[in-house]
Amino acid sequence: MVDSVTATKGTAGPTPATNRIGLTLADYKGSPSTLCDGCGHDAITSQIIKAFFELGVEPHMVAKLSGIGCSSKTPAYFLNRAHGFNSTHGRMPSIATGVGMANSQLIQIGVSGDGDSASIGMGQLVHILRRNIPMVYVVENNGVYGLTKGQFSATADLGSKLKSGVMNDLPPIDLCGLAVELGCAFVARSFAGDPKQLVSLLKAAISHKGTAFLDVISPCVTFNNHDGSTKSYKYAKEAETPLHEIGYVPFFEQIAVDYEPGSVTEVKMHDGSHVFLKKLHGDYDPTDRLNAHTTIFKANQDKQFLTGLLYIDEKKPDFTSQLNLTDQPLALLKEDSLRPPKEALDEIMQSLM
Amino acid sequence: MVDSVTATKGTAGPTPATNRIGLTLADYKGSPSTLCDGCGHDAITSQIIKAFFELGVEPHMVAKLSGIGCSSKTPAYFLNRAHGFNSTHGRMPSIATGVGMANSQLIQIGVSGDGDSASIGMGQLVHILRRNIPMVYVVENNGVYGLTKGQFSATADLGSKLKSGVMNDLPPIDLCGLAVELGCAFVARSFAGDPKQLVSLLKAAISHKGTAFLDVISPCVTFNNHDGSTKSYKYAKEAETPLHEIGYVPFFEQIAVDYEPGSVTEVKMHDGSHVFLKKLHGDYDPTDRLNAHTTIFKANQDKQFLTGLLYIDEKKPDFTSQLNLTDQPLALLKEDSLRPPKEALDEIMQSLM
Amino acid sequence: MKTLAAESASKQGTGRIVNDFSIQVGTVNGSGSQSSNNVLMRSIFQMGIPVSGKNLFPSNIAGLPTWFTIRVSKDGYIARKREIDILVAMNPQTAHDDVKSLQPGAVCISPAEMKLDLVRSDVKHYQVPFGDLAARATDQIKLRKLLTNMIYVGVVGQLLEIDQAEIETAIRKQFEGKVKVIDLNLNAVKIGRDWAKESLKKEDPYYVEKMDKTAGKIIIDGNAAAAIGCMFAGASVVTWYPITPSSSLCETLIDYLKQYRIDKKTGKASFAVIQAEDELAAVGMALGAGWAGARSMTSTSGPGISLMAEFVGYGYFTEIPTVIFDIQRVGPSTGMPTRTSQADLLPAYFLSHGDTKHITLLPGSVEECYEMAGAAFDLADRFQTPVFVLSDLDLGMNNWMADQFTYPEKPFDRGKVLTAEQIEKIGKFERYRDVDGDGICYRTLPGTNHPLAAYFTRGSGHNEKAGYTERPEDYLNLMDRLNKKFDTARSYVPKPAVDRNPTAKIGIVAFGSSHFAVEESRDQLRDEEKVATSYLRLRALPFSDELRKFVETHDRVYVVEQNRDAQLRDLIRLEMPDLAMKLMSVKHYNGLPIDARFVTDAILEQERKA
Amino acid sequence: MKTLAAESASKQGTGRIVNDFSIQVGTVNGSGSQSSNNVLMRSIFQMGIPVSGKNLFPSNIAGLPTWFTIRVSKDGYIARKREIDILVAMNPQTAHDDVKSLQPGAVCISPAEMKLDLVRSDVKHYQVPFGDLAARATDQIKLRKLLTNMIYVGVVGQLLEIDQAEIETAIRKQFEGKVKVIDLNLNAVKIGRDWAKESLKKEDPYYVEKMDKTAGKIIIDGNAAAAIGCMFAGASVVTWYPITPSSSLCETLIDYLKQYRIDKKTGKASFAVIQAEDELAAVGMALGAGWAGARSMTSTSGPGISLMAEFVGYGYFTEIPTVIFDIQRVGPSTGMPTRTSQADLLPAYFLSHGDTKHITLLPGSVEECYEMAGAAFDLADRFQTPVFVLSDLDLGMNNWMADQFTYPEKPFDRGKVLTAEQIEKIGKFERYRDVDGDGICYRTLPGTNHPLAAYFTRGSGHNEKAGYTERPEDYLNLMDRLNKKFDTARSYVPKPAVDRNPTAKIGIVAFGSSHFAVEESRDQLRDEEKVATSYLRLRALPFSDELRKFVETHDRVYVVEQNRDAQLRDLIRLEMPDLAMKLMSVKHYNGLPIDARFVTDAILEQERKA
Ligand SMILES: Cc1ncc(C[n+]2csc(CCOP(=O)(O)OP(=O)(O)O)c2C)c(N)n1
Ligand SMILES: Cc1ncc(C[n+]2csc(CCOP(=O)(O)OP(=O)(O)O)c2C)c(N)n1
Ligand code: SF4
Ligand code: SF4
Ligand SMILES: [Mg+2]
Ligand SMILES: [Mg+2]
Repeated sequence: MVDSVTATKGTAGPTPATNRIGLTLADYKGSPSTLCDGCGHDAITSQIIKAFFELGVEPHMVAKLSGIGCSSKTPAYFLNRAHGFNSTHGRMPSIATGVGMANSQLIQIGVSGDGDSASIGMGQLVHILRRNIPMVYVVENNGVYGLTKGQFSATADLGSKLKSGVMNDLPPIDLCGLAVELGCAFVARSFAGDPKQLVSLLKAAISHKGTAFLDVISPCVTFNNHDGSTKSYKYAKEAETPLHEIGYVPFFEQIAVDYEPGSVTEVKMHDGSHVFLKKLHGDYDPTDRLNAHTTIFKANQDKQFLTGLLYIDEKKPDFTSQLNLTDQPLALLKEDSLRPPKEALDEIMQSLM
Repeated sequence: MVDSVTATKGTAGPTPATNRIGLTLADYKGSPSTLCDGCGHDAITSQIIKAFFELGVEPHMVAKLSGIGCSSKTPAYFLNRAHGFNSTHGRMPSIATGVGMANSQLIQIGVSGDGDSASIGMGQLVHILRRNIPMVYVVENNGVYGLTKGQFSATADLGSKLKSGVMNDLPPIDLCGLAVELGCAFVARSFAGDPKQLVSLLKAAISHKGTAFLDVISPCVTFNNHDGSTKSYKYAKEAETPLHEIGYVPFFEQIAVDYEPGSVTEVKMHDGSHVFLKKLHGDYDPTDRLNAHTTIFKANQDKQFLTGLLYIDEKKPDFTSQLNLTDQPLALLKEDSLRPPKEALDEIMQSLM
Repeated sequence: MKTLAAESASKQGTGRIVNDFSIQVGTVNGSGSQSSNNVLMRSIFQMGIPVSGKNLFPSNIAGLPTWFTIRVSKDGYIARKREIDILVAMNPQTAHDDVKSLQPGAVCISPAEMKLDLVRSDVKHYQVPFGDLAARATDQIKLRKLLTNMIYVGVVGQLLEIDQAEIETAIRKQFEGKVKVIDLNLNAVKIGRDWAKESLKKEDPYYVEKMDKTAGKIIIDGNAAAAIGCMFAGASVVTWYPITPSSSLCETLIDYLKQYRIDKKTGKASFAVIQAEDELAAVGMALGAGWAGARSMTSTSGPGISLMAEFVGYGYFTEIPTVIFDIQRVGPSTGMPTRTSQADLLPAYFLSHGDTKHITLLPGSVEECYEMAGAAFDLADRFQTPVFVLSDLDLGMNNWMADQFTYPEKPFDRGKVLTAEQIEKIGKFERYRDVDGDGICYRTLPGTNHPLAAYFTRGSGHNEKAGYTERPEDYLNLMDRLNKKFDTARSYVPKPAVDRNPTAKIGIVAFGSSHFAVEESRDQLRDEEKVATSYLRLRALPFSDELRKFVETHDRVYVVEQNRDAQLRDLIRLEMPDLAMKLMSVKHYNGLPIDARFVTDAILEQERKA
Repeated sequence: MKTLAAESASKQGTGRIVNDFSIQVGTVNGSGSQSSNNVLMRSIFQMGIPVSGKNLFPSNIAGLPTWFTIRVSKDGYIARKREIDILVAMNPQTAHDDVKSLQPGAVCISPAEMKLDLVRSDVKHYQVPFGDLAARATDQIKLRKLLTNMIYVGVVGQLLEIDQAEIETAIRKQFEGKVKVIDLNLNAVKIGRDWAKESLKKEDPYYVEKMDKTAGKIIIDGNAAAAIGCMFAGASVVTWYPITPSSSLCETLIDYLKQYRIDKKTGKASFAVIQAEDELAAVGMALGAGWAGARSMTSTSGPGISLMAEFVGYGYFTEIPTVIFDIQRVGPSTGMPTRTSQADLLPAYFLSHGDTKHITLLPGSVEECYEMAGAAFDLADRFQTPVFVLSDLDLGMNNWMADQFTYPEKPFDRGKVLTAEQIEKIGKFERYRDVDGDGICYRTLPGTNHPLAAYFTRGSGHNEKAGYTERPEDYLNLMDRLNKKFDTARSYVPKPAVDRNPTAKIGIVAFGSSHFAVEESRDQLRDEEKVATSYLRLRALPFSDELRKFVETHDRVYVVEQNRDAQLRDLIRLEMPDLAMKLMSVKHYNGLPIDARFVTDAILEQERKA
């Protein structure tokens, strides 16, 4: 357990009632979920709440976004104190891009579905990954369109079956493979049924500056949790192969690590937090992009469900920084910064005479 | 020269005046080009004409498609005897999919640009590659939007410059890398300035059953052919590193190959044609998908402009075959096949009473 | 959700009310009550009594309130009725609101433990120990919820005197072939019925009695009807992207195609279905297929229509046939995906930038969903243009009683397509030349083996030879011809259905799912208020002559529609500006299906002012 | 392309025609003639004579015919004039057609080797040995083509008697600072001028003479004007996707922003510009930014508008401010990307499925492109909704003479945005509650540090608290409030510009780039036919009261517009059905800018019938 990394300084154990900014877990909750009992999406929601709580993020500084789908409803179920934006189907990335430009101080978390991101939203997904807009991008991946009653999505595995017996005969899009291909600098895969790993990955993602992409297998209990599905709880639980155990120490806690040399990889995040990856099955260097790609490819070939932090590059410049914007968010600038003086207009007029 | 592979039986040498179905090169031409003098796209057009002519394809059995852009105008400049479809910006793949379903006997060739395919068309590109709709898909890649006067496209290299001096600070999308990632079963890269390689690749692509994807660097002489551009004739000529020399022997010609054992890889195409790849710099197995990906990745890292047949899998099932359609194209079916008999309606009515 | 069971009937407890009431079952979605409600509805239907069923469901998958309403109407009215006479209140979340919104004297059947009698004492309560009864029906805890639904079927059956044999038939039909399931359910119904017989004293006026008004009739929803229509119209390339309330059209179509359009011997399919990655792709595929000669179609709802805007304009301008179903739901934007609306009329008709307009069919019944599907393919081929079929959630997803569909007699109209032989004979071919003077040109299909057959399709300016052009006169020529073609279409599209009352001073115009409410409202106006009305039901755009005549011959014409902005009224005003002031508006746009009382009240109110 | 130089003036060779003619230069695009044409136009402008320039270019990059027309008008008319008086026929591809379409007596300047005198003898030919002269101007073969263009400037300058000093000033301005280039060009002009002086005998009536009508005026295109307006309106997030004829708006804006909105000391930018991957993304980014509180905008043309349909409906329904420029080109579909049109009026106004409508501004001059850009941001913020600004290719990309723009006096209107402090004081916040009774609610920006500040934005049904709802009454409440808000907007949007002639029986209504042709046509009607007219230029939708009054007080009102389907006429008819029959239509829709003669003829023809 990498948790022991932080345990030595006593921050693990039962979660304290208030976090570093004095808020309780309840302050990070949302409205009651209206999803089906047992839906994987609700499990992810819980970990999102926990991650923000434990990091002590100011909830009002978060913007939570989504597209359309059961998964995309979930921002209503966490962080009621954050502004929310449930956009149109597949178009969350463009909204996030605009929000990020207008107010780069906001922490953006977007939740999408496999239909929302891999079908209708593919174009925008590719381009937000390319631009590296700062945000946490979670795909709650169940291989089906939950909200429209269980049609296959583009991440459904070849040969997997609907309840009706209909078989999927198109190959799946591996969203993590795609993200690595597009140079996304934070790519992780996890499982709604693995809360410990998920919450650590979420915290790391929140600490990352740039697009942090998480593909989380999130079973749809109503339409895709039967035998023959490769996105069921049962299948995922049995097949899950974590690359490493993940520990996360936020910047505001002191690190006191206790591990055998060579058994743990350490990644320093932008905000000063640390991610510790305890090796499980041999070496895995998550900063090696080609290796990340090869690993994903081989896991798919072997029908292995590999989870963990697949790729990270803390040096890749994010879009907002590249623009060199004013320190104050553009959204809050007033006339004095936004309207050039009369002399400017005079100068322009002169040039047109 | 792999051309020597076929030369032994005397089909090389000066192109004969008529092809196997008795048509002349002129029968494969289109209307005069209205592109800028020297535009790479025109060079590609010539090779498309040549490839169809030399293969002796019935021109009326071809459907030529495109999106919007200078590149997308080119279908008007070849194969005047084929039906053409200049669609909307970025949406050629969906049109091709519909055409392919309606008439699977047509040979479809689509020409697109990097703006058309990598920006607005990204979603449809990804999904046609995933579905493996039979067609030749050529991207005439110049790193800019030619028709709208030279803005950067999503394939422009990091750090490349516009004439105005504006620098591109976003990483490029490597369309071949993407195609391999998505499981496309025919992925090639070429250069408008390398007609020999291009025409062989085009012929192989026409022989392929499924989506054959060709990313062809095609300099825009007006907006992206200056120093500092990585898509100029000069840059591409200097940087081009062919993986192999390519020879193509169509199914209707006898193969008489004459090469040192081990120096040539042979690929048998669906229609019985053969592709010969003469090794240039060590081994390259184009049927190894992971290796294809690794090779592309490394070439990009080394700023190498690698051309050739990067990946091929002649076994991957194409979408149309999977549907098990009637032998006669759907488009030509008549009422007797399309309208079930009265008994069918009676049966349905009975079930609703 | 207090409006849902709102405005209960103020029926008095005197005398029997036979075959004329509505039952509303309030449950939780995903709880499996659909089968029970279906059985209830069908049992009454089998007794020869006209019924209709409306499902009011939320936009999620499980756990939220749902209401199913069965209207029983000896007079054959099948529109929504606002008043609920019999409430089966199974959902604790909404039971209080549901019962509160009943009118005094209504009936409420509910689980005993809910103690709804404490909420209101002026309705007739039948309180049922559902838990105990379900425990009797099965040992398996999991099944109890499901069987509880069948228990209320038994209770209602007993109270209304529904034939037990009909309930049995309906159950057998519902669970076709699954013997164990049938037995379990039959048993549950019996437990409910027996308990009711012993324990309840009938103290309400509602009864069913056998009639003979449903012989030979079917019950079907509009989407299934349209699917059948498409299959028999020879749809061969079907593209779609899931969206409520349109998905079931393509899903039902797929089922039927698999059954009837795969060659039994060769296993080969005379159709291709593609689940597209989105609506832009879906309509692109449909256009590609239409261009290549297939009978192509796609189906969607509001958001999909918006996404198709660019491509539909392309289809108009380049003249490519395809059929687009829009099963309307409440907009703007995502709106209320599980509520009904007619607010896409204007957006669909004018879809796309520039000067565009589209042939639009407006089915007003499940029969017409079937028939107009066929007509749409013929019109698309004849006019070489995208054709819209505008249905809606109420028509598309609710259960309607209807006459059996008749087998199409007319052969397909594939329009003006030239073969190689014909070109050879004529000696020339120009794609966009108006040879016949009707604005419709000849086309060829790719693959036509003639040197003159090919042409180039482009969304940019094109001349009669399909060549690229920026010449002003070529553009004028093209645009004016497209207008002429559109005018030609006026006499080809389905004509309005007109019921003229020679004594009537006022007319009503409506379309689509408003039809049944209007019919019923006309009876109300006549019977209750002695107001005679004529009625024109519009069945397509562009308009044909009948409409003008209708407006001309009445003092005031009420245009009844289900949108906020009076879209049809406005389109008619544009068509006949000289008569604009005769056109009044009745608009129902709260997402519920329109009902007769609303129409009647709205007309009377305006008549009083007139 | 025979219509282009069509209908040449039938000017007679008697007497001098001073400062009242048009020059058309026919060249090949990509040949660099733009600088020369600009120099020609500016030289005349500098002489104090009103000019305007129109570029008729093909939808490709190089090698196709292009025409540049300079209208010289002492009376200050700046609309297109159909008649070409002086043709400079440099393009062998079109020269024959160009010269054929001149009227007898017109002037034709052309390369000697073209032998255009053989084509027509009834026009005055000046044949110039351009090749020889160019060889004199430079040794470098490559440069000769370019300098040829300056040679015709010299020839025209000599013939028309343009001040050589003004030409020199114009050249210095054109090639700002590039000394060698300036010298080369000056020399070429001189070569042309000298040759003409020696070799040509002036035999035509056209002359320029100094005036004082351009002092303090500027020449600018509408896109640049709008860009300046956006910058001074504080645009802070600009998203775009290249498309003709809209691209230059954002491209010019980027240049200005870099110059004036980057802090000289810190190097920090008060703006973000994103070239989006397409228009769906562009408008999504703009909405995201508007929601977060930035002044956001995007610019596009027809196809982009269609692609934005879904998101614009979202913006209407969820009430998010953003500004969308539509620089209209000819549709439907790709249409003619380099030709002008006003056919997106109705599509933009009603954009998206369901009941939607949008505030739409209609600039009618470059000044208004500037001013309305500012107004659009204020209106978007005030009404929390996407606001369209509809310009077109003629207005946006052609050269217009105009008064200098005035610095905005009014502070920004950022609308109803609550801060944390204000919420604290009020003690509550409900996003969609109509507190003030004007239909406009208060909003908060993400990041507002107050526990009550956050709300949830959704395109699905929402109640006053922004909570999810499917309740019929919540939906009605929302839709009716949106309507009320739209009504409120009537008195906020720019009012129509009215020029009422008390003696006039007929009125003219127009918008956008039709304005200058209408003004000139009114003079023609008055001077040539003694027909008095009033004129209302519409500047925005929704309509305000003035329009009704205008229609009421005239017998007939001609709605002049540049589309096929009489879109504005129809919108007005819907607004005032009682006056519908007064509204007549004048439609110009061949892709060329509308001209006065067309308007005059069309009105007279209908007046004769009236
Ligand atoms: C433009 C558009 N098309 C279609 C729909 C219908 N729709 C709603 S959710 C959904 C799919 C959602 O699938 P996914 O993103 O995987 O989410 P899940 O429900 O599985 O969590 C679709 C197609 C829509 N809302 N908008
Ligand atoms: C919906 C839409 N948006 C924008 C445009 C304008 N447009 C025309 S071509 C083009 C880019 C073409 O770039 P590319 O595909 O690379 O082709 P190239 O001209 O470089 O060959 C754009 C943006 C359009 N036609 N349609
Ligand atoms: S349908 Fe599936 S994805 Fe949707 S809420 Fe239910 S379980 Fe979750
Ligand atoms: S602009 Fe560039 S891409 Fe377009 S035709 Fe000219 S050279 Fe080719
Ligand atoms: Mg899903
Ligand atoms: Mg390009």
